[in-house]
Amino acid sequence: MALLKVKNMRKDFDGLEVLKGIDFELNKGEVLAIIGASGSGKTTLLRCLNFLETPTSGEIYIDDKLIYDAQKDIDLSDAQLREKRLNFGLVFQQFNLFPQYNVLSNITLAPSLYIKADIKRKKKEANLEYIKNLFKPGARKIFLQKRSDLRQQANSMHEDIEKLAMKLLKRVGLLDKVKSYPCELSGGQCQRLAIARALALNPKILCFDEPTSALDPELTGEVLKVIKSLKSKDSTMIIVTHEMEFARKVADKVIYMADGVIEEMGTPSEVFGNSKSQKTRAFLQKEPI
Amino acid sequence: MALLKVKNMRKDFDGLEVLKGIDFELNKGEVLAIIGASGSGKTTLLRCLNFLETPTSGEIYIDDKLIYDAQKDIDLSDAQLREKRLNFGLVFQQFNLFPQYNVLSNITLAPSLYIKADIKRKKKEANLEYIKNLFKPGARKIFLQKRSDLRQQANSMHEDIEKLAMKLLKRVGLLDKVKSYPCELSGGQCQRLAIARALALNPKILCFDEPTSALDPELTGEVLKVIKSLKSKDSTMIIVTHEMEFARKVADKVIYMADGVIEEMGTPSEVFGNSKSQKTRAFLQKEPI
Amino acid sequence: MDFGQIMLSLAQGFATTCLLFILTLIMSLPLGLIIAFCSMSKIKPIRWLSRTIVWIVRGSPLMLQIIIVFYVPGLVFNYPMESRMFAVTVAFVINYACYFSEIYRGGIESIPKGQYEAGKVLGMTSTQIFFKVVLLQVIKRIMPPVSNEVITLVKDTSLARIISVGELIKSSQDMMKATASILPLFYSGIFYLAFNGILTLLFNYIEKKLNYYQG
Amino acid sequence: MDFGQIMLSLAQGFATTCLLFILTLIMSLPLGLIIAFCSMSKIKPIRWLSRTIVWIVRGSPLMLQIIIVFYVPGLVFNYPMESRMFAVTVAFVINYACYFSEIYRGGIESIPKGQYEAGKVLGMTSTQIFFKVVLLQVIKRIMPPVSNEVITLVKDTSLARIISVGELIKSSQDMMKATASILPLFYSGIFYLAFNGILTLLFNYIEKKLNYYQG
Amino acid sequence: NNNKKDFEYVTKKGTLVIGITNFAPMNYKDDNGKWIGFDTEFAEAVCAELGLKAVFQEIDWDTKEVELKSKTIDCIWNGFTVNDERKENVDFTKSYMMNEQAVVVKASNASKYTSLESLKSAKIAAEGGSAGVDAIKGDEYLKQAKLISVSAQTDCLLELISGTSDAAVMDYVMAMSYVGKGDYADLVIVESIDLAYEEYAIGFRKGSNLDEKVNEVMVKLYKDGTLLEIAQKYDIEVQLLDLSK
Ligand SMILES: Nc1ncnc2c1ncn2[C@@H]1O[C@H](COP(=O)(O)OP(=O)(O)OP(=O)(O)O)[C@@H](O)[C@H]1O
Ligand SMILES: Nc1ncnc2c1ncn2[C@@H]1O[C@H](COP(=O)(O)OP(=O)(O)OP(=O)(O)O)[C@@H](O)[C@H]1O
Ligand SMILES: [Mg+2]
Ligand SMILES: [Mg+2]
Repeated sequence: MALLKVKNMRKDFDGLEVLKGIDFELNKGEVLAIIGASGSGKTTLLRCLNFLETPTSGEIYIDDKLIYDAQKDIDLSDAQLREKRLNFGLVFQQFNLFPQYNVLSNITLAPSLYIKADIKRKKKEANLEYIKNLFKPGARKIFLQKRSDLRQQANSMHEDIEKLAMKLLKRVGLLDKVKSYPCELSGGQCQRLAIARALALNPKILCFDEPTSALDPELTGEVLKVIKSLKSKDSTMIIVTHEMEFARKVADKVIYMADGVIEEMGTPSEVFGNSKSQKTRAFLQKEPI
Repeated sequence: MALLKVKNMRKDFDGLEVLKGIDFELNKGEVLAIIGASGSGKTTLLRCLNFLETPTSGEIYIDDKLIYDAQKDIDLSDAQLREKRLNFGLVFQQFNLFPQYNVLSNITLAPSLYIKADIKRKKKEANLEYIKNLFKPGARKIFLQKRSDLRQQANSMHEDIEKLAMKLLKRVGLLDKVKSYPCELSGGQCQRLAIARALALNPKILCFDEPTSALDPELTGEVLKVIKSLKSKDSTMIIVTHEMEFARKVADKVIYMADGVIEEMGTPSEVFGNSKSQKTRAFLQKEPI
Repeated sequence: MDFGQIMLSLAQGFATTCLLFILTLIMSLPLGLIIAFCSMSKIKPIRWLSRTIVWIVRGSPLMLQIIIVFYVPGLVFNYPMESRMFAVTVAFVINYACYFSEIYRGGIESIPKGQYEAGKVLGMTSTQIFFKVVLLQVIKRIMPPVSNEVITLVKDTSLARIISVGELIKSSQDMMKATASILPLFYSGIFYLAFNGILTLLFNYIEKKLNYYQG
Repeated sequence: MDFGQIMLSLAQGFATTCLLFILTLIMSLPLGLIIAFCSMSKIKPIRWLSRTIVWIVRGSPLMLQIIIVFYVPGLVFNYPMESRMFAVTVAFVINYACYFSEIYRGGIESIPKGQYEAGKVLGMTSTQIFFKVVLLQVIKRIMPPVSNEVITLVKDTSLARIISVGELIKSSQDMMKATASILPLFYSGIFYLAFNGILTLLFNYIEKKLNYYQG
Repeated sequence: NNNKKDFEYVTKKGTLVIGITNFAPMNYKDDNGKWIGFDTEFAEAVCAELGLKAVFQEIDWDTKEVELKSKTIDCIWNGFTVNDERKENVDFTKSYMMNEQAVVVKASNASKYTSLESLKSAKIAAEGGSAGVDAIKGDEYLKQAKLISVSAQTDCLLELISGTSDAAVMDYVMAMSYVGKGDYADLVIVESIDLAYEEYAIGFRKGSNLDEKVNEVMVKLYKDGTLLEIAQKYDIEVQLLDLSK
């Protein structure tokens, strides 16, 4: 059973066809590398998967369940879109860290906001319940108990989040920077923080859009090392990259995109060593491994 | 006979001793590489040689002629300083190109300004001469002849400068960028232009302050190649650099500076292969060759 | 007239000046935000209407606007302005709201799209993104132009005297007549300088506080 | 009074406005440069004196400055101002020169030291460095704030009516009294908008021209 | 005190700068924008006798004493009412015209404002620093009203028609020539109210020697009929005082 299935995804920008029907599958624990010339639509594909762009048509299945059909789901509400989006995580080329929060808060901000929203909703429910049962005996006691439970729950959830954040920071090697601000980090550290931030939401599939191309070559290594270390049977990743060597070593599956279509797809050795398409070979010759 | 001799050069910044007595000699056609940790005073030394800083004490000899004695020459006029400065050229780490001029004009600007100033001075002389001899027969004719000679001279000098600039641009591989502006060049092209600009004034000694450290590693190569190509029996160069490999291959003489003194000086094989000082060995171990 | 009396009279004028200053700020700062959102609205007519109004207000003298706001209700609608101070305040609020709106717009538009996208990808709602991610960054970026504008406001309050509101310059001119001396004018100059000096210090403090991070 | 007469009268006011505008620009732009150099002078007393003057002028209302410039010569020195227009022009020139000086100073100080050093190393004189290397870069950088200031100047000319100089707003107010109608005020608003519109186009053109290079 | 040499000062300049505000029938502009009016022609006649050029300068009436003192004008000659307070700052010539302060209201309010008492809680506009303001301050009812001080008498009329003031106190001479005409058709003078009787004169700097010279010329112009002729032209000959005594 494939974790992710993308069927016939298409995207036009005002008539410019950028994705011309993309189909692929990805199993749990696999790493997919997407390579291809500039302008071939790699970024657009990732953005469609993360609902930053609305595909013109196409379907997305997770665990064989259709979660998005571009034809039908045109008018999804913001809330519905947000929920679907949480299946995916995205690490940007330009990091897009929040400059006014320190390293720890960059990671905990989004999760804390959910906890707050969640607790708020539950409080409201408790209030309603209380009003409904206002005249039943013991209602007030139950209500107060519930409120205090919720408070405790919130506290422990916040603590958990913080613990998780610290664990992730350790994993990406930023434990000594917990209180620093993004402006005080090097490019490589910024990107590692961005990865930790995406991981904190525990997405089913984590996407990377050229995570090292805004970095000095010296800093590229440390980021690639972190990404490599993420590889495990539980984490599924899609990585758009120009680092061929890295793609070959780390990926389980490689897609070569050209002009909005998948020109070649297969294992690294199939694509790099033994490519069927003329186009792919030409591209790989130009790119230094 | 040494082309350049520096004797006991010292420099304080408000009590902070940055150069603590530097002595060295350099022969015509030699390349001197200066290496050393950050803050050891390499940049300060180059800036003192180019009179961008005033040394606290020290003497500079060119062809065994004392051209500058910090003790005596405190109140040099701008014009005198300028003349001494022209013995040296300096290529900056940050290029410092003139953004509003195109590639060609960046090179010809300074030389054209001299030509203009020079011609203006000569015209004034001619005028004075004319006034003195106003009543001698034929004075007017001589005067007019002189004026037209000067005009022609100016024209031909400007043409020469332009020819020289084109020759230099060819040498640094920028012939196709003659009309471009600095903002349209890559970092490596900028630095090559800066080198051409410095060469146009034909300095006796050309200094480089970490010419590649503002560049992406991919662009470093092209600039080092240009510098290497400049090496000839006529051109004398001082290069501050962190590129040990380059220093070893290109330099005739290497100085390792530490804390404002010359810790070690010798041929590349002496300094890199067989350093006497403990400090030097420690430094070289850290720097990857 | 002794020095005390002069100062007392100037202080009254200064009180009016301060009142106008505070009222204008309290109302134009939020109004400016509304206008800024209208100027960035996806609905074309709203966007163009709001931008045109801003262009007109910013393109014509505040003095003219004060006179128009004061006389139009009576002359055209036969519904005279009850209070001069009110008319002046309305004119000032409109004028400054338009200036602030452009500052806000510049600030909001200068925030990279990536900040919004990062928020979206992390599953935040638009409101959360605006208040938790973007707002503080905008505030930091607009502090310098806003403080400039506020200091200009202090000086512009003098325009209130055009429709005979007794602000600082008017009272110092009255004192000038009463004492037949130019000194009250200089005293009022000192009031302005002191006021602006304090504001400058205040804004420097705020800007410093916001400088805990860069970018 | 017919429309033609109103327009004629407004045109006269507009001529005064334009005259004040042009005189102020012609004189304050160079004067501002001198003040800027004084503010950056290596001689401390000059630097501080000039910065203090700039601070005072920028911290107090132009209206106050106009009144002071107009009355002080007669009241204090018994040497009365011959012409109101002259007094207004003096006040405007001083005020705007101070504003321009700060813009110039910001522009000059924003040029990286490396540009001067590159010039020096190439053996240029200080004068050559200033005129051939730095000046154009400064001009490019100060264009946006200068154009803002110039447009503010157009609107500030209305302050001349404070000492009864018949500029555009005064003549439109006179027309308003004569016709008991608010329309002349709107007409004068159109004059201002048109003037500022033209200036905006002009400045956009200049900024575009200067954009042939970046940085 | 160099005001004693004021006559020499203006003779040297050759001009007499006359501070005015724009109001009919004393000083106002004709359709070509040229200054006319009783005081305009009167001043021109006097200046002609003294060999001076009359220069009319519009001023903010509120600051007329400062203008005079700072020599940005040489006299105030614009239906300038004589009173004791002003005599402290200004040297007056002989009075040449009588005047009183009139109360002007909108016709629709005429039945509401019939007495001074009825104006007690109204908004009353008057030109800052004018005799009107003095009259308001000197009346037991009017001084309770809210005073709106504007910078020219014509502003009072504008205040009235735009409804931003309820009543205006201004020179009767002026009220007569505006009220009920053209754009100010629906304004009326409240005839049932009598405020103080007063007289117009010309104001010079304190201690000036100009007022005596001008006095001589005024008497001469009265005696040869010039003055009456001008007054008739502007329809205010009944207000003219007898200067021959
Ligand atoms: N918002 C947009 N509006 C219009 N066209 C767009 C938009 N975004 C992308 N495109 C176009 O879509 C095409 C594919 O862009 P995309 O960024 O997906 O390429 P890419 O493969 O990621 O290239 P690169 O390797 O340079 O990042 C390009 O031609 C681009 O100009
Ligand atoms: N203008 C200055 N005023 C005060 N101190 C200075 C100045 N310029 C340099 N220094 C100090 O002089 C010391 C040497 O600086 P210098 O730039 O010469 O070192 P460097 O060897 O070139 O280092 P790097 O490899 O980092 O370029 C440093 O401690 C620096 O802080
Ligand atoms: Mg891309
Ligand atoms: Mg250095």
